[in-house]
Amino acid sequence: MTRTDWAMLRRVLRVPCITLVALVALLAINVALGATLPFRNVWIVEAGVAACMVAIVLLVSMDLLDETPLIRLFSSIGFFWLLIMFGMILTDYLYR
Amino acid sequence: MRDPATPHGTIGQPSDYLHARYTLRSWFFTTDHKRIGLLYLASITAFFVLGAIAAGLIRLCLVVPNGQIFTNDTYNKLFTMHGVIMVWFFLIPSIPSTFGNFLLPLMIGAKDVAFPRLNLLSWYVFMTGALFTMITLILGGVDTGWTFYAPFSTTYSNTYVIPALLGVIVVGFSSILTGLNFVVTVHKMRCPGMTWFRMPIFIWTLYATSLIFLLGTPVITLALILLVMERAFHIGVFDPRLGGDPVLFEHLFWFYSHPAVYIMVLPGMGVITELVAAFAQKRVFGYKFVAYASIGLASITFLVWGHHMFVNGQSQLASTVFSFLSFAVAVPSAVKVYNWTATIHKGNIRLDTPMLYAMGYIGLFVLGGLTGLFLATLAVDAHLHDTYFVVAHFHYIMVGGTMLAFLGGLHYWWPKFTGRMYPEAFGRVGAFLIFIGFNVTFFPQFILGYLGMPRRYHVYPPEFQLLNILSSAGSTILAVGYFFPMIYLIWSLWFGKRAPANPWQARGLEWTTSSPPPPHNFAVTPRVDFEPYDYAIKAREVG
Amino acid sequence: MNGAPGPAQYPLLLWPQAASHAAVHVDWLIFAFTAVTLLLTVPIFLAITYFALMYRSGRQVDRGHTVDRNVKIELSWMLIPFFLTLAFFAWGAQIFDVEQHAPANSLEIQAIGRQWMWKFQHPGGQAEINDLHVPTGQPVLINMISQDVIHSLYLPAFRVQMETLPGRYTQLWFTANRPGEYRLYCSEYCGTDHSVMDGLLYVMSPRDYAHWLSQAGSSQSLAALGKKLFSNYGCSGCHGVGATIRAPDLAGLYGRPVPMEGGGSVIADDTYIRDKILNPDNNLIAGYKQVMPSFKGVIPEDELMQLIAYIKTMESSS
Amino acid sequence: MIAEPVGIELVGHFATVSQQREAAKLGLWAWLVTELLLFAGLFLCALIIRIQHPAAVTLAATHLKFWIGAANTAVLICSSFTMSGAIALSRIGWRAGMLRFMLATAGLGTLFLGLKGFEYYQDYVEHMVPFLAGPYVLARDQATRLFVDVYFITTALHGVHLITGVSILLVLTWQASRPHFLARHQNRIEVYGLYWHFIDLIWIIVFPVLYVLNR
Repeated sequence: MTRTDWAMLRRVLRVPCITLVALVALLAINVALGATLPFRNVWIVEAGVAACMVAIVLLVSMDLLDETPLIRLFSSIGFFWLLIMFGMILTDYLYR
Repeated sequence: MRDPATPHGTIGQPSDYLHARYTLRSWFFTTDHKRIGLLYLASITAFFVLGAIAAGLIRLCLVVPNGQIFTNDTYNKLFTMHGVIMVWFFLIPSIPSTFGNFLLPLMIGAKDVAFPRLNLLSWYVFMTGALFTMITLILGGVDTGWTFYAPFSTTYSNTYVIPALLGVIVVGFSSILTGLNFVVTVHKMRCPGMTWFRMPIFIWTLYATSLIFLLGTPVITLALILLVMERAFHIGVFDPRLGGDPVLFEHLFWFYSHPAVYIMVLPGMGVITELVAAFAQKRVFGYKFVAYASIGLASITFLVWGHHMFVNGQSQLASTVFSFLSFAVAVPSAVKVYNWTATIHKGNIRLDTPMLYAMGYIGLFVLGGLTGLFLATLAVDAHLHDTYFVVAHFHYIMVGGTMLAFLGGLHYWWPKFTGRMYPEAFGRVGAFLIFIGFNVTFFPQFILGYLGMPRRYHVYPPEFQLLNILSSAGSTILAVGYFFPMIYLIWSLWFGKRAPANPWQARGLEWTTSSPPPPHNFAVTPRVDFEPYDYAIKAREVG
Repeated sequence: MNGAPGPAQYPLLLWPQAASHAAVHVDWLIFAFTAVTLLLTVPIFLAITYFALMYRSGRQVDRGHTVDRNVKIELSWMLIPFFLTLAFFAWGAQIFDVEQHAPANSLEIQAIGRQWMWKFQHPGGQAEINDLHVPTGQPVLINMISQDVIHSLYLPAFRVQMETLPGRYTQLWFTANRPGEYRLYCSEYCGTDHSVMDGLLYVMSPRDYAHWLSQAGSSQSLAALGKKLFSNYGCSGCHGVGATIRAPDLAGLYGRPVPMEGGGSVIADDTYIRDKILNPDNNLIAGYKQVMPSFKGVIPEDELMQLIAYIKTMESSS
Repeated sequence: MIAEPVGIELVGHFATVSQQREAAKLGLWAWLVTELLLFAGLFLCALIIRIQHPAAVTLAATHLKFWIGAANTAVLICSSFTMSGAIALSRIGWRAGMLRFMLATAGLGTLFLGLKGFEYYQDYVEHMVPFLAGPYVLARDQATRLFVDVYFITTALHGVHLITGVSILLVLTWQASRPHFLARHQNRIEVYGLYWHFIDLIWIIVFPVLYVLNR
């Protein structure tokens, strides 16, 4: 592996490395919060951290940032349907 | 009408997909979307016959109020089998998998669907699901109703529930694969010049149906997997003895099953739009509205499932929200019906068999749709939920709507499928018989429903007997009506008149190629620079 | 009984009998909705047949300047039917809202649905199988639960039904105003004898109802039966007066918010009390060590209802 | 490092290469939408059981093996990294490096399954498996069984997806070991990468929903 190969490898793996570090860091936060339970409604923060991790994997690892709008539509329509299902079922369960 | 590129109507020449190869391998390992369409046509017709026999026996049993003809268990198994087979093995695949598979590539000028092998896999997955259902039938049937409500299906029923559940889980994947194929084909495989607003409405409805396949089917697959887990391994999620909530299963079930109703209805609307445009020789009125209405239906239908659960302890807020949205979901259907009527206005009407089915469809579909609005009204549903009013409502939509659209489409595209014309006179007689038989069977059930006769009753109070006898009588006429097309269509395969490439002078790319079309649909990929349904100029001939 | 003839006497019944004001109200809603529906659909049927005949191919008729798009017309026949039918959504929701809130002074009858029979318990302790006697002129609240699968108590004469769920109480109320014999069904499919799980609904004048209650053979009221069970099952051992073990005082418990261990509180309604009796470990109460044994499988549903009826009567007396 | 030609072999019924590539990607995203909605039902069950039985769910969640779950999440995040690496190298034609990354991904996937199996064994030893024989440790509060059942079904369903994922990856690695693979089927690596990232995405949702939020 020549010097230029290493440079090419570093350039190509730069983004995956950054996402790895970010995801592991966020995981560490969630694990710490889960283990220590610092304050009462900590689940809200944990949910937010998990949402960030999901967003990172979607946007960076799955290259949604530089995809055609059609693919972006299809990836977001799944999550939007999730919200419809959860939201409307909660109108039943939270107001019984 | 001479078709320069291919000698039209000369059967036997290996120029068309039917006579290209005769071996079994060429049928059972085909990746030609047209042959897969015919494979589906054969399998769903077989299942339709099975479901129709179950329906006939149910109507026979209900002639007497004390239910002496079949035992209560047999009756329960009959209506469950009728439901499961008709919903998953006939209605859902009927238009998307047969006409959709055959015509989608033809209508958008493509050689084949995006993933041909996946398309064949979807048929084999369908037959595997069918195998499970046949095993259930042979072992002794299932008596939970097609809704499989917990805790009855998981704990209290002692019939073959698990094979039935596995059958429906597997056939769900067949729908998903078909939906996935159509979505990618419509996005990526359109021929040059075929923009979204130059596609026929039938393709719009198939695209909307495929969206519902993708967004709805996984949820019921999971719901039924949870039922299998709870019944087979006691891994209970809905088990009330552990504190679980059976209403949660109802939520998951109806989240798919109401959109499934639109899976059955939407393609029917597409077929009717094609028929009305072709037999009125006129552009569809308000093409854009009808197209957007199809996509609108596919999305709003996911917001209304709660109207199946008004009386099962659902919170009043949820019921009111679902009731309001159920009124909103009727709007796209209304605009379609009015636009069809406007299309017929000042058209050049030919009342052939497909047009008779189309007009029968519009009448019965409107009646079915508006009785749906009755059931969406909270106070009325408190009275009519789970009565024969509901049975009549959804049969008006399923049989009066989808079935008539399926038969109309079958007659309309029969020349394109087989290269043969069906006998016109017999066609019209069949259409009339079905229309009369259908109304005599199901209109009395509206009255029975309002009188308060609950559905799925093997034994019923004597004051309802007269209307039930009327309904059973109607079902015999309907049975004869169904029998007619089966006979003369098969007869036409050998003795029918040779069909020209465009027997109806209709527009659409499928009519520009020969009947039956060559294996790769078009000799040269067509270029579309004309609006859809441009009946203003003479039928165009493209090789 | 001198009420209207029994349902079976009608050879051809085309409209159900209405035995309560709310039922008539629903009937009016249906009539009006049918009228508007016909107003919206008959023009379609006429137009189609007329156009099909008038513009048949081969007839020489003016087919000039056909327009194939008109946004105003299309919007109008989208929104006008929507707003017209929306009125019925509002009317239906209003009637439904009334049906959801039973008046306070209603006569409370307990109902248990189990595979393939109904059991009703009147406050005075009278119990009856499949048939139900109710007085006219007074709101009647039926508090119901299922012992196994989901059933549904359906009274077509009052145009109401409500599903009975295993593990949770659901309610249904009405005010009868026409004595007579009507049908009572189970309308949610529940298995082999789903169609035999029906009975007769006897609507009687208050005088006849009182007479029926007196000779319906019951020694004690529901609450009295509950009090007896309260000691038989040993509840008084911990929750009674002078109990040695520290257990929550049940006096005045019904309807009061109970503080939970993990914070927050739960209203002590029927379902909460029943759930605490069967699964004491659910919803642990703040400030009490949980030592109560579970009575699941020990106390049947009807005795549970009697116990709860007694607990409701425990004001700060004992 | 010699970079091999990267491209795609045109299949009959497609007109252009980009049409075939985009069709494959769109097809897989449509499949991923169905997978997401399949797991959505399970997340919904977990949420509703949490709403109806908060105490029981907290009790059951604290009995889950929090640290094994955390370790598993880290393992899958690393496998997602190695998969991204494989895709990156496939784009520049370094087939040997790509093969190593793919094998690393398969290895990490198997490690995840091993840890999961160990976690199930621990659950069994601790009598946390209500539907198998033997006394159930939280038998006092029956509602805990609901959450534990949802936990087993969700993790088992995810496990099945992982097993199919690893086996497809091994087959793909075997195919990619042949010389002219990248010149004809580079798109398979891209499309498979999406599927693998999605399995990781599902676990990134499962871990907080089951292990962390309910503690």
